[in-house]
Amino acid sequence: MTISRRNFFSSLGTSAVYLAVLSSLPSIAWAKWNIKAFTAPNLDAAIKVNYGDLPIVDSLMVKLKAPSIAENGAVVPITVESKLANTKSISLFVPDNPTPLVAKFNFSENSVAKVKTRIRMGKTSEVIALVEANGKLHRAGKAVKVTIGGCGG
Amino acid sequence: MNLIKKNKIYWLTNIASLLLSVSVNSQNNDEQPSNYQDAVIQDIQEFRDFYTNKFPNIDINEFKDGVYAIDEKSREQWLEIEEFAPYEISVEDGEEAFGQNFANGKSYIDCFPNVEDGIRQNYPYFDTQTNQVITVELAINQCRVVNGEVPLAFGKGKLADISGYISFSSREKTLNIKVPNEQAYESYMAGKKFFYSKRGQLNFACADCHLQIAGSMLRADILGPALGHPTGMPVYRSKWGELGTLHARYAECNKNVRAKPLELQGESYRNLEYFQTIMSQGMQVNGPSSRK
Amino acid sequence: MKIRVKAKEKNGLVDAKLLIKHPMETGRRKDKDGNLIPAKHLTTITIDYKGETVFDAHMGTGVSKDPYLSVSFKGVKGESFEISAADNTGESAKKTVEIK
Amino acid sequence: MNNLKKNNFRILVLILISLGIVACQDETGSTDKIEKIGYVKSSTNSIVDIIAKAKNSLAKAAEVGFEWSSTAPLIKQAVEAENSGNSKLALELANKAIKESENSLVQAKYADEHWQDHAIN
Repeated sequence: MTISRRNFFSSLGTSAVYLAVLSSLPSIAWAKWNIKAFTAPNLDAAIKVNYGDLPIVDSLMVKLKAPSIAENGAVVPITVESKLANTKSISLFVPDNPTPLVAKFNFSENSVAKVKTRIRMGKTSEVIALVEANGKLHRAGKAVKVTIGGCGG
Repeated sequence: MNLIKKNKIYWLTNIASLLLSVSVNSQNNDEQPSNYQDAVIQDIQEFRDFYTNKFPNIDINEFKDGVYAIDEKSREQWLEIEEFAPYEISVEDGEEAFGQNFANGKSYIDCFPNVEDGIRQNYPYFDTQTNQVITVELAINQCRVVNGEVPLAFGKGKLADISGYISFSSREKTLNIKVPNEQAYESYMAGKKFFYSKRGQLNFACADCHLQIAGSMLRADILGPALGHPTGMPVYRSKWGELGTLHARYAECNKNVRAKPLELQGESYRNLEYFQTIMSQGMQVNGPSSRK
Repeated sequence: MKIRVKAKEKNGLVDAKLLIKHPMETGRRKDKDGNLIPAKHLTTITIDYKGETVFDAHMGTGVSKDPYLSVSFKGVKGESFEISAADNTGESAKKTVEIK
Repeated sequence: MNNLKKNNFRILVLILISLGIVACQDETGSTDKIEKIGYVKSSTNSIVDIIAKAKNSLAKAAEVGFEWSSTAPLIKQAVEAENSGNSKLALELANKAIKESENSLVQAKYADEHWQDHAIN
């Protein structure tokens, strides 16, 4: 049993709900939004709340596209894709943000493990993508420089 | 070299459109084309030549994309945002407002009857009745007031949304701004003077940043070209997090050089818009746009 | 909260692009008088197709204002899917979109 | 880091001011033609008068559309300083505001006379 499922269970209120959801579990358990994960103040804590102690490996199967220099830290376009089979989720982290976990995308067998989004970066930092697949976390990172502007345009 | 040639040929059609207004005038008044119109045409040519010489590898019409015509790396991020830009929601809101009836049963459509032919490409225009420059934004509020509605704020918000819809529905139409008489030329010259006048504690003119050193870095920003700038208005700046009008941008620019911004839609900014838009004569309406 | 969607089917995959009008207030920003503006941000965006959830995004304050997402899932032209979004203050929105 | 940046910016501003404003004063060489509002050194004038002068000079700069955004805050600070009994600071700030308004009038005059020197068309 994976950690995220354990979190999922602990985040449910009553055993009645627990049972109701259990009975519909065959395909996927869609976790609830986890406030602890999204308010965790550092990367390690954010990963731990999300995934427990799953082993982390660097992987070329995780494709992370982010600009080397962000035009504006308020809107940094990101594309992340997992080429790994059985990808359950992809999480994006910005370690130097006040709360590093930016988003967690959960996939079913009917969706493609690829997402484009736009994120905030308070300052220069690495962007980290963790793909949850086959009992491991597969990691890719990219350094993004954030400059403070004001004139331009 | 080839590019420049192509631009020149394209340019001929633009001159033609300005000349058209001249010849119509001269027919009406039975006069020769006046010097001021030749002067304006020459100004436009010199303005364009400046950018062509400064950026020989950029097709001049690409300046409708602002700084993203110059810097490939920012362009990539910009295209990612333009793929589904936040201003699209504002355009939708603007379209809704545009179609809605005022309390008296009329709507903006009564003031802007030819939406399907595009609106923005003919603005700002010089109104020979009241002898002043009329911008899209001023016309929107005039429309409201005439129909008994309260005017909207000129910078950001509802009015910018409506302006955004007007630009969006005028996209790819070619800017066709006329200088119909001597008074219009005076407004044009007032705008031109503003463009080249240094102001603020930092002593910068519009031209210092957006003409002379356009494309260079100022702190962390690449300075955008003044040519083509009005084509992308209104603008959704990531920094603002919302759509804002050209005059909101002027005010911001003035603040950046520590000059107290002038009144939005006041005479000074409207004249500046008139001059700046005439400099972009013949380019395509491209607004709204997103910028950093 | 306003949801705008562009969805196109190609080779059995629906490419869905979503833009949701939302301030995404971090709770760390101050207003002009120096008071903290309370956090107001999306927490979940879910895509349901034929009664089943096919994609589910969770997010915090690190997602930009007016959040944008582009995702693909298996789907057929003419069918429709449902997008639901909810924020931390309990506000939510739904939109049904036909696949073109 | 932030402080460093601020300092850098301050230095930049100083350089720009010295290059820009001073240069433009030199070029015009006609600052004397502009009505001097008066740089008040003595304490014979009351602070209230000096602040009134600062406001008056600011109004003149605003009238020609060349008011600097930095000037009104100086006057506001001068008033606050005076109200809290710090006349020395109030005098300093009010004089600084007067100087700024003078400079913006110089700038306006320079623009009137020389804007075409900077035009490419």
